[in-house]
Amino acid sequence: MYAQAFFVAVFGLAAIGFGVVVFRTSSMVRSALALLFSQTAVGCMFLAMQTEFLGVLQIMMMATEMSIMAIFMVMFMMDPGGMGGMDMTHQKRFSIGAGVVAAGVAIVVAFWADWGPVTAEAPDAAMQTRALGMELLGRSMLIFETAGITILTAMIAATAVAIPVQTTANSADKEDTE
Amino acid sequence: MNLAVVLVALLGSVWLLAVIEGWTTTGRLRLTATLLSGLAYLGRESIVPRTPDRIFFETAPVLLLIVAVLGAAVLPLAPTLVIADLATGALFINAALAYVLVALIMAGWGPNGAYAMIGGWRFLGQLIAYAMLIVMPITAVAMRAESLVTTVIVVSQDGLWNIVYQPLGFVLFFIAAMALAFRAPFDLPTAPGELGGGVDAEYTGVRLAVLRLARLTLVITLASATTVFYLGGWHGPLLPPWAWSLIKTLAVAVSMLLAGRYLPRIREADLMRWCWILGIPLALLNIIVVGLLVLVVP
Amino acid sequence: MIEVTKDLPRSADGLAMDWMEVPFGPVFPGLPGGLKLTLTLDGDGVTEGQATSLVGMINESEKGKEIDAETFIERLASAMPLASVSYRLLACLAIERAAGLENDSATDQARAVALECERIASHLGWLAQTGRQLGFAWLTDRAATLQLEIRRASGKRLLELTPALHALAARLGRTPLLKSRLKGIGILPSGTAGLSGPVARAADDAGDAWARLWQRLDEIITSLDYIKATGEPGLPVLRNIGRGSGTGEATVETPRGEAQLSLILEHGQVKSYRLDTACNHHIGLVATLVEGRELGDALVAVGSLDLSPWEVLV
Amino acid sequence: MTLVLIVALVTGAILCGIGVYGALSQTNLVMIMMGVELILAGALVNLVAFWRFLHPESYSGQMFVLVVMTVMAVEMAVGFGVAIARFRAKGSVEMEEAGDLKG
Repeated sequence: MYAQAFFVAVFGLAAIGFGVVVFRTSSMVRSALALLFSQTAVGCMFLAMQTEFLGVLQIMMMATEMSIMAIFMVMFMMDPGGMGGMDMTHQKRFSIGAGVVAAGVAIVVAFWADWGPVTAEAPDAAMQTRALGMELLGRSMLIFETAGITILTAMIAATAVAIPVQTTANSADKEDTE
Repeated sequence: MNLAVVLVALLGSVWLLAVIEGWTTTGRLRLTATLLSGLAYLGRESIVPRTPDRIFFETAPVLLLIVAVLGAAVLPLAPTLVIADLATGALFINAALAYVLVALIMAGWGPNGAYAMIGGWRFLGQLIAYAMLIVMPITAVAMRAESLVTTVIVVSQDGLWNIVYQPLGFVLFFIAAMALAFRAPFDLPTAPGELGGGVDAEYTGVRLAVLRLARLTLVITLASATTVFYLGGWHGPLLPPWAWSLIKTLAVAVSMLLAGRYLPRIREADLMRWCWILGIPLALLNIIVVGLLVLVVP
Repeated sequence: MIEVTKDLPRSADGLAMDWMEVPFGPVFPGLPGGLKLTLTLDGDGVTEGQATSLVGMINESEKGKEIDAETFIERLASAMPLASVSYRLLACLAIERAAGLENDSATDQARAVALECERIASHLGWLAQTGRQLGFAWLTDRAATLQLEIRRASGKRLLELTPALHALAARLGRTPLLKSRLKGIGILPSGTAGLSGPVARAADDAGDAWARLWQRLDEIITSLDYIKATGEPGLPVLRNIGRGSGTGEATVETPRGEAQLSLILEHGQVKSYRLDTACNHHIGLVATLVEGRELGDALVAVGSLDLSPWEVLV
Repeated sequence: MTLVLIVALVTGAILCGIGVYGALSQTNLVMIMMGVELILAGALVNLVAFWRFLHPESYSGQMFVLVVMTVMAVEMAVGFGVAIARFRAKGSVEMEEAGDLKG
């Protein structure tokens, strides 16, 4: 139990540390990759909490997601390398206050709430994977399908928003180049 | 114990692969030349480019090496000879290999050079092309084994290897694995003729040695994955199981190596187009066919 | 941030991004040595670019400095290391005409065979370079080996190499990915002036890199047939011109296109000369070929022109 | 065992706090998305901890984690779509310069 608490705490600290780096560094690529490693540490926390499938999934998904984040950061920032060290924050005091309040309230709740009996034994990993599969394609199938459709819709919508507006002028231009 | 054996096997395979690579390019079979030139890297001057992102520049080669070794950790050489027999092994190897992209972006951004940076971002485009073709064939393999455990996947191929059971999946996975290992003809991020080395361009000395070692290890890891998922892993007559695993892995690695010699580098636009228009529908078809087979054939 | 981006040029996709000016060459694995290509890159795309030669030859002789005819030939040949036989021949012809010598069919024939030999070797060299650019290791090895053999070969040995050259061409026709890599790349706008050599002959076909590749392979075969029908090659040597004077002009179809030389000869000394080469015109095409292309395609397009930076005049 | 649960919950709370700070203080759209990702990461930690220590028999908990991961992906996709559209139109994704979006 103490071993588990130790590992959860270590990965938790890593997640928090990288999370702080995200908003402390002025280099955008560093910021995106710090977020990636923060998410990876969260994935490792899942592993430490014996939730193997979700942990591995988190680690896998975030690698691609945050790398894509990195390229957008480079595209849309004035100073992606952080060489100029410019300040890109606003309403700082209010934000710090809001952050501290959010974290504080959650921590207070975590300590004060009565969580009831805590289970010591987790089902083993192979069992979990199997049971999650059964859940996905059984009781929660509708939710799972909905999530899939949602992500498809979001992809299509995002692409539609992102591609340039086709006016007659630039569509003629495009045919020209092809 | 397993850890040591697997690492030694990995290093040995890397060395053999390097020797064979030298053999195909120079036409001479020299067993020690690879070791010597590897050692020579250690003695060479390590040049650091002007104003690099030092953290990325230093970590990228090491991260690539770690990722390749982690991927190999879930691949069995023999029924019990595996570093970590995870319950989610087939997913874990995807997770580990996803960080190849992270390492290359770091290696591309770190040195603060144009060739390297274009190479790094190019690999992001390449990932968008190949990623689905890694995951979806593995899904079909797991469907047949009814498990994500790599040893169970090998056991499920007893009698009929997956290369026969789902040849389409094998072809897609093999091509995607070459793209993931950025071997020719998919060497867009390094592309000697276009980017003068790309992500390799700014690395010298010890760092280049680590980077080269990592690239070869990555090829071995992917060849080993191909063996485990499609070529029946350790199955084979007469020889001990581990020997079969090694032989198959090396054969796959060498065929990846040779394929690149006889092909020109693919255009990035073509890679993207073919992977999405042809590759993904084929991978879906593969999943459907395997699903039908699993349900129909007892 | 609006202040930062409002003056930036827009890319083809309508996003204002930072552009980079990146040098390729003079020593770059995918391009002939001595050629410097400066590309303005927008990510992986080229927005504009131009090529310059760092090793080009000076076109006109220094005033009042006369050069011995033999020395002139040696100089011109060594100034063009990628096509030395062609330029040696060019210089010989021009000087002989200036001295008023008649054509001699035996020498002419040997010279023509030598020229065709060099054409084969030069095209093979281009193939090796293209292989290096495309990461096509087999082509690089094969073409480079054949090129070395042909440069050393006698007429008889050349005929022995014929099947190997045919096999090379057949092999390239069967290589997957090669067509998709070259087809439609580097198309010259119709009516481009100043084309000559394989580039001009391929322009009648499709005018892309793929057509140029096949044009050069066809020329290799045609040259082989010519050599088979004609005989032994002989390195062009200047015939005895005595201390003749006059003006002479000669044109030779070098592997890269037409080269023209006019000179004034005075008492066996070259007083002044004027040279014009194909590459000198072709290098100007680079800007139109690379604009708006992906980086890889732009480099293939430049490579398909077979520029020799030595033959560019400065 | 409550100790591990508390450690995980505190970590989740702090991650959420950092995320709130980031989402409110940053001026760039992409950075704000990073803040939101951190908030969701905090939520994920809590969800997994609740499933593991309170109701390991009910896999709806794990299902919920998958849904939150989907939400993260959707948020990324839509966020970047909006960012590209805005950058194309205005040349900026800075919030300070987006006064025209105020109602």
